[in-house]
Amino acid sequence: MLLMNYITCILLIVMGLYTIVMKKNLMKIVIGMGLLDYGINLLLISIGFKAGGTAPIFTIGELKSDSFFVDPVPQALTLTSIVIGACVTALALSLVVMINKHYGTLDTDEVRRLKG
Amino acid sequence: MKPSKFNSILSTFIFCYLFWIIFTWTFTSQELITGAIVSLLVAILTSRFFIHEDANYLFNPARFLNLVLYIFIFLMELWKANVDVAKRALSPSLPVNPGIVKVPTEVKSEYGLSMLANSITLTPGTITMEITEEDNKNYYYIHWIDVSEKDRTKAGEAIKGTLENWVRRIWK
Amino acid sequence: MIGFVIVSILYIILAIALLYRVFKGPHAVDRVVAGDSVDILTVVALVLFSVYSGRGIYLDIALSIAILGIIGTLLISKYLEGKL
Amino acid sequence: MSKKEIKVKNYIIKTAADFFAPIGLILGIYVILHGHLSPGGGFQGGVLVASAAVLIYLGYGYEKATKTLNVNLLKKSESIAALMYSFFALLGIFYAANFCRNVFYNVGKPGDLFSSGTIFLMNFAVGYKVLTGIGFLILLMFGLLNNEEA
Amino acid sequence: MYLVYILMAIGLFFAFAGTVGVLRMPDAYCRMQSSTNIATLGTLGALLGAFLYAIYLKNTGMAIKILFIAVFIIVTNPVAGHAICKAAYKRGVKAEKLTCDDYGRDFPNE
Amino acid sequence: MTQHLPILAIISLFIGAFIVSLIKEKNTTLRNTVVLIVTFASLIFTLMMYKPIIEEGNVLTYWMGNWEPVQNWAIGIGLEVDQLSLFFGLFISLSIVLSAMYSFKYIENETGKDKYYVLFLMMSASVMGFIFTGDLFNMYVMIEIMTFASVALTAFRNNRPEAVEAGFKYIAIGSIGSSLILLATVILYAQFHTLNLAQLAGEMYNNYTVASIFALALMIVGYAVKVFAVPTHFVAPDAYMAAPSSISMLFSGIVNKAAVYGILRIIYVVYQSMNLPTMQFLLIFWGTVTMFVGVTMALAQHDFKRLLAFHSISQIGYVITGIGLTTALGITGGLYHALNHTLFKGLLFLCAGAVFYATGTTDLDKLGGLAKRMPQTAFIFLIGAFSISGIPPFNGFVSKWIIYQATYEAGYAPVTIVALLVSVMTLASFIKVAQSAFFGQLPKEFKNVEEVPLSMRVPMWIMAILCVIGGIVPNIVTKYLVTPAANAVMNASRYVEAMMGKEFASKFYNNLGSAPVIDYKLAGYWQPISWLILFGVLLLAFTLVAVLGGFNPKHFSYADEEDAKYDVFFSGESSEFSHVAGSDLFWGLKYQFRHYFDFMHNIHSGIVNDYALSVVFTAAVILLYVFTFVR
Repeated sequence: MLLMNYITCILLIVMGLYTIVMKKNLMKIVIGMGLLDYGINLLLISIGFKAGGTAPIFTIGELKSDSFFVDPVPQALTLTSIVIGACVTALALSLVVMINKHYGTLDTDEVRRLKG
Repeated sequence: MKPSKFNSILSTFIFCYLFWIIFTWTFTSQELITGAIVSLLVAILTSRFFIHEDANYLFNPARFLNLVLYIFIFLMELWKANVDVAKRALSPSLPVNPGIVKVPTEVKSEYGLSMLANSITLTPGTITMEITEEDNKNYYYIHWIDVSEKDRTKAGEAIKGTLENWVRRIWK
Repeated sequence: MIGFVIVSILYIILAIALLYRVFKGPHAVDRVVAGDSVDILTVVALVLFSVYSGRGIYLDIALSIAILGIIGTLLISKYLEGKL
Repeated sequence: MSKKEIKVKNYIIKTAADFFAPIGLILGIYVILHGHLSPGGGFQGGVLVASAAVLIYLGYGYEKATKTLNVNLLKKSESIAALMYSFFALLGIFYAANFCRNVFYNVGKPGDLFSSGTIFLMNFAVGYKVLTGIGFLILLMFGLLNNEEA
Repeated sequence: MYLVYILMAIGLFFAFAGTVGVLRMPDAYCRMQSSTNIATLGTLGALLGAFLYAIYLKNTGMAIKILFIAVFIIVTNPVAGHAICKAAYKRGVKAEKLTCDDYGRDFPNE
Repeated sequence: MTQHLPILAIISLFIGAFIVSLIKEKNTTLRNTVVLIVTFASLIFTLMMYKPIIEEGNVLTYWMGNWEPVQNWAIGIGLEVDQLSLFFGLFISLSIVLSAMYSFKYIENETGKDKYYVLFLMMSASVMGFIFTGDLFNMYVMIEIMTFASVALTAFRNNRPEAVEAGFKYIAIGSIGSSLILLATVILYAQFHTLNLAQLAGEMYNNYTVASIFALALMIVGYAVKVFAVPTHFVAPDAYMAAPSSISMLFSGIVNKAAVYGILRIIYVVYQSMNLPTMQFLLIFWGTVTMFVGVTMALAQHDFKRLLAFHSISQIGYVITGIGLTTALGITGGLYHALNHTLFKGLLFLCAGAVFYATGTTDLDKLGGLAKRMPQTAFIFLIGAFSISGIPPFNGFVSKWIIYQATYEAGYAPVTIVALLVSVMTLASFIKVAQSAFFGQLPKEFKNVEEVPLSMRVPMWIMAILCVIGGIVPNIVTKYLVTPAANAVMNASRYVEAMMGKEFASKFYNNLGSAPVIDYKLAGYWQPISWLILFGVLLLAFTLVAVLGGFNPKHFSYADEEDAKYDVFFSGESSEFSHVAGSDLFWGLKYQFRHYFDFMHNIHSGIVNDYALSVVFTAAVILLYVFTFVR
């Protein structure tokens, strides 16, 4: 079951890199960055998993004596990473909007005033 | 009738406080006091959106009772329509006969209009697409999966059934 | 009460079946409709699992999805309408 | 072309926005304030609250949304929230411990709302920052879109 | 106890029917009709089952929350359905063999 | 009080950022005061750490929220400042102060000044946090905030298309880099269930798995993207060129340096018993390629800031070569060059900014003769140019000399030759800049330009003086700054011991040896005093000749006046404008190597996909290399 997770992560990461490298549309590059992020986040969540563990939140009366938690650290890290990813996506999107305003296109072959 | 400021805030406050209690579901004094403060803030912020016409509509017991009854009647309708659509979806020949019909309605208030529209949308087989007003009369445009009646009034009866009367009992 | 887990897994399977429509959907509208349904099925599965494991904290998540699921759909439909 | 004048009424989305804005706010604040007791916390609750802004935008359009939510005020309060967070973190140093030290940690019994010392306050600061920040961001982006059209 | 199972079976059945409908129906509008099928009884059945079970466990907070999740789903879904349907029409999504089209007559797509 | 200093140095900048965003945009005085106070406070907090850390040799650890390690297991976030961190922290906070002072006037006419300062302080704070933290994930967070703020600052002049384009390219490439770093962090956490650098080093000591080596490769590539080592450098010139000059200075001065610090920490502390010779070869090769490609590309540029950006890449090549040597001398040279690079490259960027402020352009083809109108800027520019190209009485020479010697001693003689060649080419390209921007004929449209205001000149002068000091008294600088830092690099066990306690660190015995205090009498023929005397004698002789020979400065005047025939570089016509533009000076050289230059121009295609592909390609090559050679 967990192997499935890892395969999905690697798939997502590779898909993200592929999208960034191959797609000629700036929006799709932003989507690729998102995919890369999600792949890593999924990996981060998966490594903290323990079979049979419950959510690492202590509530009175709901826990049995034999219940144990999954590793809480990766979850906190994932949360941070998601927040950062959201910020990066927002910034990248605003830059795409500005590029569209200046250049009138989203094609990477056209957006190359800086070269050489 | 323009609702008075105090009343609208009060009713929004009670609404919000109800939800706070539902969300927390622990009855310690800390929670209750914090909830009261939070609900008051939210009520002040959103009462101008939440209240349309009448600030104390739900405190009228008859209306409240009607609302509860309406839920059961609506569930009955839902059951019938669900069975119907499930039959259509599962039958091999897909017996659909879709169309968009225009249906008049008597309901006037905003909440009432949208409540009826949502109820119509919820019953499988029909989706409200638009509410319009012509000559002070409101019309629904409804996408219907099985158009059996093309006449407006009859189609309206087929779609709305008894729901409209119930809605009119709750709202204006 | 293992029945809850089985039923929630069945719901998830239905959601995965709906993903076919999300991927294929000839138009964006189809994708959105199917995605909305996936959303709702996920909420149900989450609730059932929560009841099974006896932990109320999962319900909060289901509650948020139930309330917020609408926003995405509304935004996309507004965008499709061209009125955003 | 129709001869009669037909008025389109966007009642459905509008009433939905009216109905869900208070609920969204309450849920968001609940998640923020119970960050130490239940899943969620400042960030998630903040996002929930900010989604109420989206709802108001959806129901009423950009003009009304900016009239209700003052964009400048949001921006200012974001920095105020960040300062609040820094202040709560610096409390640790004032109480002769390290930065970010939870100084009132032994107040109340576990499970109570006010049982976690500064974590509660920090959660609140984070939630405040996130809700103002994301609300600001959302309004900014919608404003950008509206300007594009005009 | 059996009631819970029956309710869940009903929910599953309708969810299944709705899913099949979404997958099979000819055009976007009919798919929406089917998706409301999922949203109403498909969820209501299972949620009511869970609600009863939570009451059976004497876990009132949980039960109330489940009930309100059901209420929210029921209230939000038609709004989304309405919006998406309207958007589809404005977008000019082709509908298969409409019997009558009052909306198109009154609001012609330009 | 001492223990709180690192967090105060970081948090004061953050608080400053939040306060600045509260101030109205028009209220310039208050904002400038707050920025100045905050940056100075950070500098002072950093300076106060000098005595306990560098002088007494302590390592300062700080556990956030008093979450100290339990049973040798670090559960909290820790800050740790050793000599290396403080060495970086000192010059970084200094350049933050100088850049802030410079920006007051420089940014005056732009819109959105409040946002500029918020982002500026955020970037500075995140760099300080990156330097002082002792936690792997914190390093990722800080470097991501840094990238975020850098991108926003790159696109600060968002009414210019180039700035926005550069910003987008930067964020696309930068986010790939950060993702690689995060991936490596995740893999390390999955292996060892800790994020603390010191504990990681202890757990990993002689206990390498395939996954940890994989993580090492990813980590190196990720930081290489941030440091703009060669196959991943394409975005750097764009970003440096588009950003305001005060920010370009910080990019080359602190952002790059932070990434260098990251590489140092990863290689020397976390993976400290790595199979070193192979890593050594990798870094030296990489650094050499970086310096060569950077300088050759710089020769072909005709924009002031873009040229400087390529030089920045080239100088970072020196730093990477130095720190890759793993010998004490090499690390000393690398660190010293990092310090010097911050000074002289910041100085040069500030000069470019001054030129832009006065004339509104940085295109070398359009500039000329500015030395007549801006004598101080021209003088400072010459100091910077001499420093970067390694002319003796300036600091660049010293560090380059150490690197030459270290590479030669370590048996990498070809690298020494390439480094010398690169140094020569650096001088060549700066002759081009000096000739086309500051000397020659003054174009008519710049007749009325004036010297930049005082608040912009003061930071430039400070840096220029520091450049000279670093060249004249290298013994003192190395003894009191560089050698302790190099020592800290060589002795990772002290870092671990301070963080995790003696018991945990007892696994470490491999002190690589301490860095020597370099005696320049033994190390080569560098005698600062004699060079200084020579310099003074030459200056005296020149003055004598000038005075006795009837040198009349009034001969130098404008092109359209009558007696302008001496003005022109090599032609006598007074009526025409015959200035040698920047792109023409080395046309012969460029023609001979046209295939190489054509190839390089094609590679710098401006398409963001190609840049991303090069990053992925680099990652693949490094992975292959690491798995082949590092056991």
